[in-house]
Amino acid sequence: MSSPMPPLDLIESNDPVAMPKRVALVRPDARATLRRVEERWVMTFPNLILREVIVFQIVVIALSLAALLFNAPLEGIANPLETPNPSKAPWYFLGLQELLHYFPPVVAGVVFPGLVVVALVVIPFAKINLSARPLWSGDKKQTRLWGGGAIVVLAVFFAAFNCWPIVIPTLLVGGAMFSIGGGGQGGRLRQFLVRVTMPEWIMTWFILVATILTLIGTFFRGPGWSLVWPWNMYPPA
Amino acid sequence: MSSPMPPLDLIESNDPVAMPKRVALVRPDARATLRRVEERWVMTFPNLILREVIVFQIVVIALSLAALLFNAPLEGIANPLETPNPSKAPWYFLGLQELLHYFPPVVAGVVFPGLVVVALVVIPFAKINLSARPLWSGDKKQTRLWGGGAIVVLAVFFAAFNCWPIVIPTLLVGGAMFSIGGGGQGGRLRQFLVRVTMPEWIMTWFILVATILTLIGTFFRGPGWSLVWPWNMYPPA
Amino acid sequence: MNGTPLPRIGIWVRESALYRSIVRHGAADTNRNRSLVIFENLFLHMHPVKVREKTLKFTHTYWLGAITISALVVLIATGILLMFYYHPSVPQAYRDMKELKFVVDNGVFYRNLHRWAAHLMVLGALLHMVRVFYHRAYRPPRQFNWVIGVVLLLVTLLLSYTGYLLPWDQLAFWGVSVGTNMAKEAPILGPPIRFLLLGGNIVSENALLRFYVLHCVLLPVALLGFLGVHIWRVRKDGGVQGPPGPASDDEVEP
Amino acid sequence: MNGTPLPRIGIWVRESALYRSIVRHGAADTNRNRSLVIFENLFLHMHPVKVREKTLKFTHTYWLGAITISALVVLIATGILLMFYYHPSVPQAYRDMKELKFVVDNGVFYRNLHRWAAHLMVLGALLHMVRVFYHRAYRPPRQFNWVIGVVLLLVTLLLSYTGYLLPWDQLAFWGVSVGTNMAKEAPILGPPIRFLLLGGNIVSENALLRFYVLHCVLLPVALLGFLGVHIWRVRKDGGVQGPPGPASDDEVEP
Repeated sequence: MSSPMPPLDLIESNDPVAMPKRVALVRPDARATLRRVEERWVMTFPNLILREVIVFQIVVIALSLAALLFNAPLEGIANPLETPNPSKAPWYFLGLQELLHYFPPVVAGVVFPGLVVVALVVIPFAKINLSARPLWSGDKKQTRLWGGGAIVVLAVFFAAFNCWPIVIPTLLVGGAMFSIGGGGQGGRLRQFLVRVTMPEWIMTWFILVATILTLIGTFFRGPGWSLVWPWNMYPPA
Repeated sequence: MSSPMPPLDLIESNDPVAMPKRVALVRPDARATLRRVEERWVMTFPNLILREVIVFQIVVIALSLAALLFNAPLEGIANPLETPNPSKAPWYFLGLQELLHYFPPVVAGVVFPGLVVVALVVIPFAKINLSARPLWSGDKKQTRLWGGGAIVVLAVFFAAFNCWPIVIPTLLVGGAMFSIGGGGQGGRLRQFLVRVTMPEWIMTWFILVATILTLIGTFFRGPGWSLVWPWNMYPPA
Repeated sequence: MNGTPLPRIGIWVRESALYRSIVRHGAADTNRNRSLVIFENLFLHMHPVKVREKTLKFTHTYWLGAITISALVVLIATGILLMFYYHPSVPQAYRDMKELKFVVDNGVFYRNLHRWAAHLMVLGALLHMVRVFYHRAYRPPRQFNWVIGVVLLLVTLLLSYTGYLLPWDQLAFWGVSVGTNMAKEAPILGPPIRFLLLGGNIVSENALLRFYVLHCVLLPVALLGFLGVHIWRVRKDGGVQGPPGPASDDEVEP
Repeated sequence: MNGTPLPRIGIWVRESALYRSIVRHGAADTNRNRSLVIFENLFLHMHPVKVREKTLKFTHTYWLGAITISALVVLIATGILLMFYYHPSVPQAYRDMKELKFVVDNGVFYRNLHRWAAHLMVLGALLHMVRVFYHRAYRPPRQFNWVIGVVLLLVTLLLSYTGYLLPWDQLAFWGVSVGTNMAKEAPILGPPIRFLLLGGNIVSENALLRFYVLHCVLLPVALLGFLGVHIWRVRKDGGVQGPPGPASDDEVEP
């Protein structure tokens, strides 16, 4: 304690021990830009926790109302000798069951779900997902060739099995994809579509197909897996 | 970066910003002592984790050997009409069941276990536990009066119910407690006993009583809860 | 009810030695104590002490993860309750359903709640996944957390599927029969997995017990374990990742 | 088997993008990476990155907590296995015991393992408590962790007790009858608690189902929750507390 306290303006100096600075190395082939990131931080305790509690309460209230209004189905006791017609899996498997109508079981029950799981797992490791370039940002001719080829192959393949619930969304998504093949000028929708990347096109196609198949399997399939209107179906799914 | 780097021996200076120091305030009525605490720290990953894995392996191996050598008991199917004699609770409740032999059920089954749980919970909040003074470090006359009184009251109380398995350890622990009432001189055992605190005397007494009761209930109680030798008991516990 | 005694009791409780040994910080009226609420609590410390303000916006996450976890909490609570009235035996299981309906107080309500919460959880997990995909929140360093998410989705589907059999009515029996017949088609591994799952070659009493144990213990434990890692990694990677910035700015062009 | 290809595969795996996305640090050959092993793992981060060397000594803790937790791990593993062969119904439960003995591969071994591990866990918890008492490790700031320990002991006893009924043999039936008759003696709360526990006035099929659910789900969940807090507090309070220093040095005498 013999020496006096150093003056407080020490931390305003250029002394690197007292006040470290950041240095960035800019290579000659790159362009240096400064993006000002002004992020505001808030305390977790009241801000986030409160919102989480509110979400939980909304979920509980909504589920309670649903539980009061709609009864879970319960049919007669299980009887292995009497097969109901149609006999359906839970709703999230009805897309697969619908596929069983068009494809041999090993394809619909094993190959397709296996491919979906593998595709999902692989997403974050594929380079094309990480670069996130819009589909039409590269060589337009190449894109037209490969994209068009893929759509035609898919449509022909599924059409060969008479699987129109997949063929139609494939052609729709393909049409949307090629509608902005020319360039980036146009309305708002067009400007939005121009920025969609290839994985996003694929995912959108997949979600569309899965939703359509599940809806058909749930609401439009009656005895013998024949097409019926939902109000004619027996027993109700 | 215009100013030169400060010399490295800056951190050897008396500058409190560069090198903070600890200050202790010693009140005039206290004695300042310096205890050198030299604690060595090691990495958790190989050192602790490895030992934990070894402990786990030893436990698994020991249990596997026990499971190969000794079979878990299995008697006839439960029959509410045929009461085995004696019918015993699991071993950790046999101390309580032994107490049932001496006391009315509400005392043995509710008051005693309740008191034990309350006593256990209260331990860390009782001031006498926190100060941790040896029993004989205070006013010896007071200690003799209260300690002796407590032992006599306990012994008389349990003797009134003919509960000798508690009376005898009570007198034993009391004897050990008073054997060093005179002072701290003597052999190693004596020096050890002198430092025992009051809560430790009580806990030791409790553990002794609980162990003796459990052992009697487990090994020495036969039909009609009569005293038998373990090798005469039927059925084996 | 003039409100004065209650706060005084609150303060008295807060300053007692017992309360202080349980909750070591004072009331959450300073930022320091608000940090300690998170920091000193085993269950809240899955959160950081501070979060970016923008992550609280509805469109940042649509709260889909929170909705899914809320449904899970409802499922655990109602599931444990329902277990007390259910025997995994044939035909006792179906009779228990009838008993739940006609004998147990609010039995139907709890069963409905469990059923609809299960649907919500599957739907919530699917939508959460779609949200993460379109926000590109699977990018490094979050790649593996996406894979854990896929595993969580599969476990959720399995949980829902194993629960589907438990009422042991026609719907359950034939729904599960259709599903397990699909599994049979897988080459090599299919039939043995199906045998292991059903404890035999058809959906029978053995299948009911196995599905019950999977549904009530094994899969929930797996789900909670993976969920722990999932949330842990979100926190380690700096909180939830919302929509990406303008695409062209993300890269330095030559 | 000259040992060369294996390490090379190890290095190849370690440097792959997939492995790097799962385990983000390299081999634990530097202190930095050894820290990351603990710091980046949900299950190991109950430990601090560094521990005091003296806490590793056998006499510091006698490893009693570790032994108790090891027994718990064995109990969970064998318990889930046993659940697959057990119906909580009368008389199916007892028949399942016989089936475990005469039909199921290694059934007797797993049942024995579960039984002896349960005894070890009760014993380990008791000895751990005695150790903590004599080492005075309940002193501030650890007071409440001692209370959590008492709760853990009670939950452990309840777990062992509820498990005792499940074989539904004479030993189980009368052991539980003796215990629940004691609970009846408690004034006011005793009889209703007993009724709630047994689902009736005698040990019957309802009691079996309730004890089963308590034993297999509710009490394990409670145990793991409290255990989490217990270990969390040990870590927050600077690791395990061993024997106290020389008693007279602890205080500054006037």
